[in-house]
Amino acid sequence: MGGQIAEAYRAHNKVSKQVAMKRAVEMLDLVGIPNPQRRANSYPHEFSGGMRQRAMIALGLVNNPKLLIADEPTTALDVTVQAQILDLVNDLQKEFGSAVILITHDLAVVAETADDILVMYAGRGVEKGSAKEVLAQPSHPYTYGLLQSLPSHSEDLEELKAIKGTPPSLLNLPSGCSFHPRCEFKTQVEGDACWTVLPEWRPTPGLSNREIRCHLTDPVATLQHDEGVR
Amino acid sequence: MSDKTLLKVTDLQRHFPFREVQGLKMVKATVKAVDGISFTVKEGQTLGLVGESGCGKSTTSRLVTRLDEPTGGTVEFEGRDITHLKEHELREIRRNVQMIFQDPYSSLNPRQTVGAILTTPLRVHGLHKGKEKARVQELLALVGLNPEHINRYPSEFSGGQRQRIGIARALAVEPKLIIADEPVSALDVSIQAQVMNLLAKLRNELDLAFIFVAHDLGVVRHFCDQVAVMYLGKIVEYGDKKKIYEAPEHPYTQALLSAAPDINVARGIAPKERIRLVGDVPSPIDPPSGCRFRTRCWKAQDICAQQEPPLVSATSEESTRTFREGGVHLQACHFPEVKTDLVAEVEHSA
Amino acid sequence: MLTYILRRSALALSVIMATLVSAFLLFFAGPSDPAQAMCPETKCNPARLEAITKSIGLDKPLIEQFLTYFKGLFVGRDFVYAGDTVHCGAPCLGFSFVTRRSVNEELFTRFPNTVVLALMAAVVFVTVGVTFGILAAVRRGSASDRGLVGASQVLGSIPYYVLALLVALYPVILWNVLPQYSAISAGVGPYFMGMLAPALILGLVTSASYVRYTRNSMIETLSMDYIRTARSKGISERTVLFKHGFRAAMSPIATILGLDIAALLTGTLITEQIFGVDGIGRRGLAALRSFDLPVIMGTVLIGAVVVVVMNLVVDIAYSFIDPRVRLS
Amino acid sequence: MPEPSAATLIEESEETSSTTPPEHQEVRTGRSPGQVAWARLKRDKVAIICSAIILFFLLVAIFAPFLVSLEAVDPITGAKADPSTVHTELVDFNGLPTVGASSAHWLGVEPRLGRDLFARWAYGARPSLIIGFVAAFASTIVGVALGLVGGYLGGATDKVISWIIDFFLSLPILLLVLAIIPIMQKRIAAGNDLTPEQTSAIRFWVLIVILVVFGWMGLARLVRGEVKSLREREFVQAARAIGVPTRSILFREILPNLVGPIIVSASIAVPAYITYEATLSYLGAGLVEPTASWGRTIADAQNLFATYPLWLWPSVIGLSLLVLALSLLGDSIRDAFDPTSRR
Repeated sequence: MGGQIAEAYRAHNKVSKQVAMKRAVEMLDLVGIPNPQRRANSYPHEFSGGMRQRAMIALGLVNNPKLLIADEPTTALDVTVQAQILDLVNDLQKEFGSAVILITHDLAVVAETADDILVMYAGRGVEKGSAKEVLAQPSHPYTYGLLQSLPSHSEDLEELKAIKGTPPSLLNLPSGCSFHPRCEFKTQVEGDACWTVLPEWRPTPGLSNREIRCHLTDPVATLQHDEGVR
Repeated sequence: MSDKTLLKVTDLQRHFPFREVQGLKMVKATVKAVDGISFTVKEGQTLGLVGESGCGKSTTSRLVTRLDEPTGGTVEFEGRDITHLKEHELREIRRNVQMIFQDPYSSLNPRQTVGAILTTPLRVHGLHKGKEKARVQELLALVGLNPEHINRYPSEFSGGQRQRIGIARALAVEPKLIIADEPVSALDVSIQAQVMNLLAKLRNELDLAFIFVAHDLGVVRHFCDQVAVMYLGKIVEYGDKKKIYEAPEHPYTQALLSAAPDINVARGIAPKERIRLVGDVPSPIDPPSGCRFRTRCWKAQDICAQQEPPLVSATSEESTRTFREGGVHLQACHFPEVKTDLVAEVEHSA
Repeated sequence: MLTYILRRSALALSVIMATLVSAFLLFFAGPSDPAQAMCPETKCNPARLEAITKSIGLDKPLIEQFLTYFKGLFVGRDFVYAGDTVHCGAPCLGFSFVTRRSVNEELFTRFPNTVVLALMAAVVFVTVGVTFGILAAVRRGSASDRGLVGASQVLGSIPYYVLALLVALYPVILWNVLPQYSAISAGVGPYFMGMLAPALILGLVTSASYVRYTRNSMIETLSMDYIRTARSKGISERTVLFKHGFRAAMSPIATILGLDIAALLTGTLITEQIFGVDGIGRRGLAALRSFDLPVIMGTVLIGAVVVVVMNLVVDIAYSFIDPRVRLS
Repeated sequence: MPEPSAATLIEESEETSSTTPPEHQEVRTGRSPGQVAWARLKRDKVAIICSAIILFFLLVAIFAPFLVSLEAVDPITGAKADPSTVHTELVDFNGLPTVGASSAHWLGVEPRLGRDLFARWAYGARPSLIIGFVAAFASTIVGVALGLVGGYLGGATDKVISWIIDFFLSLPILLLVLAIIPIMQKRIAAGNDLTPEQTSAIRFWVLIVILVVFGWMGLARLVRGEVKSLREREFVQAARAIGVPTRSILFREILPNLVGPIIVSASIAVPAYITYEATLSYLGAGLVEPTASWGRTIADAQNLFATYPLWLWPSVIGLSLLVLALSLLGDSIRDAFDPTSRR
């Protein structure tokens, strides 16, 4: 494991193998791997899932990157270990000052870790803004539906509010707005724009620092109190 | 929901023996996947089994359905001991206890049409003789699929639709108890809710009892009446959903609940105080002595290493006894944390 | 790890023992009559036949013959031949009925020729197979990739002995492009030159499967997540290909290589026969014609031991290369 | 059991399925994985050319008597050609033929015995094809049966079967087969004096049996491994949970999932057995006179390859082309079942 980290360090720093290895041990220590000196000589399969993810983070940070991309870093982990890893990413981000792109399907993880959010559907972004605001006041029907379908959100309801239908095949995207076949708000848009016109990014009416790709004139956040929606 | 006990599991064990080499010696070791757990499920009741990977919850579901043979303890279904029945003696049980699997891709035979998959249980149990096709279409409609799709292969369905087929297969024999092993964890978030709604609807309309195995605390909270929290092959806390979620007594349950990220943070609700566990779950080959959670527990003291805490009520002997007859809240910790106000409230209401 | 080795060794030993017993039963209890084969048709009479039978020990009970043979394998045994007592040390494979020499001498003097042929062929198929395999993998989908894969498929599909025969007949015998086999006693240079034709054809045909193995293994490795990780570290593509890709892609190849060398050691029979190389395969074939049972037995045993031992070595070596195997 | 109101649920289903556009649904009408592979195979040019070549040889083998009857009457012997009649009047005292390729003997006659070479070539396709297909079929059945049993039952049965596989795989098979065939033949003949035709027939069947006995291991090992992993798959667990009997699980749930590997393995086995038969015949343990066989012809003809290549080459080309076509078709079939294996 140490060798792999050292290799990444040496690719960008002209140092000897020993120096690079020392750096690797430092990094393993930094990400909270106990006994890093010995662990640096272990193979990946001898690490537990959480330790392996820590080592990957060490590998990612060894050259002090300005940007770290974490693709579903905790999906394969248990909740208690996920919490450890997310804490670690947060701490290290402060220490290194790197920007982090966190790719995840788990909205709760975003809520606890991210500053900004970009919600994607069928290959395109549909809503962006500050994470807190978007999750508190979703303005795109998809973001709204996603939040509604979480059991923790509607814990006392008999029935979850599911988004109907299934995500489309990327080979055969629906015309117009990709989300329209599943959208429950499309009746609120006049004409057939949802079926025919791909919406462009535009500022969300009534909300600052927010953009959506949707034909709705009012954001869902204000519509959701409307009795006639569902 | 009636009061009739459907399934009673007592001191269930599943040890996997294997041989291991230590130095020059060959040592016989066991993986204690499930190590003495007890619970009951009543007619129409839903029990949630929660825990992290490797805690034995999937093994438990395989033991209860008798896909695996327990190495100790008993499983009783409607008062009949089914622990060591032979395959041909299990027919009746197989009709009454069905399973829904986690992976919608590997749980359906890719070489059979949906019709064939759903006809198999009918044929095996001789149900709806001569009218199998009509019944299969009825089942498809029941789980919200187009009955015309009877001749399609599983590969032509999406993950959520496949999971519906798996549910239809379990329902085909009209069971009383369904064991659902992580039924939605392989699905997209937006599809999870659809399948959860379907399960809830079926449960209510068909008066089914469920054992619902999951690692997602939110899903369990939504769906279950009773919850059993498992750690390393043991149940560490057991009780009504409300108690487990609102007044967890076992440190592990507390840590588990607090570790789950909370979306409400985005709504300005202050984040819960975090309990951060150190390290990973220990290996079930050589679990810690005494209390198995002690290696990661902030409350651990000497007694935890020496004595294994029993699963009892933290508040009174009395409720321990009432639990055996279907009571409320048990935990296995030497130092449980009892929220007295809530206990009073519960005891008052009970 | 140690138990793993011990268990594999015990298994290997059981296979060799089973080969020994079944081969012995097959040959010595079978209906073939080596005495008859050795009795010249024109001058054969019952008395002479009986004398031959007795002299090669076929008149004794089967179990005694087996025990003698078995004892010979472990402690050696003595033979009486033409009044002299000849000692045959362990592992004694017996005494040829036909040439009246010990089987060990018959086979072990020829074994080096087989080894040289197999190793020369191995050099050919490893270099050719791995080089072209990597080339095809790196240029995946191009015309040269398709050409290489197609050529390897065609070469590997035509019956081997036909190819070998055509090479032996035309370039070697008819056109003299390549020299014929000559024994090492005729000089080291001519010996190796003579091995060239059989080693080349054997190596080239075997390389056909290596091109495809290497290509597939390499392609599979290059699509792994850790290769992506290596690329994301910013190290050069060459380092990615060779240090990370090649090394991982080679470990399955190394496994097959060990087994294939074992297979070559026992499977050069056709090559030896066609090119006249004086190896154990050719000797075994000759023994078959004269029902020279001890030599056949010896060849079968050597073949089985080579395969079993190589299997064992490969398994153990693999458990060192890939640390994950040890756990299972 | 009370039935839920299906109507409300159907409503939900309509919502669910209406999202798939209609044209998309038409493309996806029930095709099993086997049918998908077949469709792919039909588009593969190599596979079509190979099938044509194989068909050609099948026709030659089936209609060999008819093809031979097309040859003209020989002016010297005054007889029609056939594969087994010896005509010493057509060779000189050195054994070399006195007649070349002609309308009566399209490929000339055999040195020494003067038999018609075209007839021997056409009839020679028969044993190759029969042995290839019969042995492949039989060894597939043996391999699948043992692999299924070992893989599904596990435990001691599996250990024994694995050991037998290991044992057979470590034998020097070619040498052993070479030794066993004459021994088996003698045992069956049991000291009786047999005509060459009888001996030849015994050889033929002994050869097939031996090829099967030493040829089933690869597939058995493959099937065993596959069954072991399929057994743990959830759909097999589901079948068990439903109470499907073991036999049905093996034959209705597991076996259909192995059709791909089994067909691929069988299609690769056919050319392998044909090659094996030819090799054994060449080395002297295969088919014997008077059966016409390409392997034997090549062995006999190699001594006169320079002076009389017409004897050697038709069999070399026939054998190589047939085996090549069968192998490449096998590769194409494998690609059809697993398109990732080539590209």
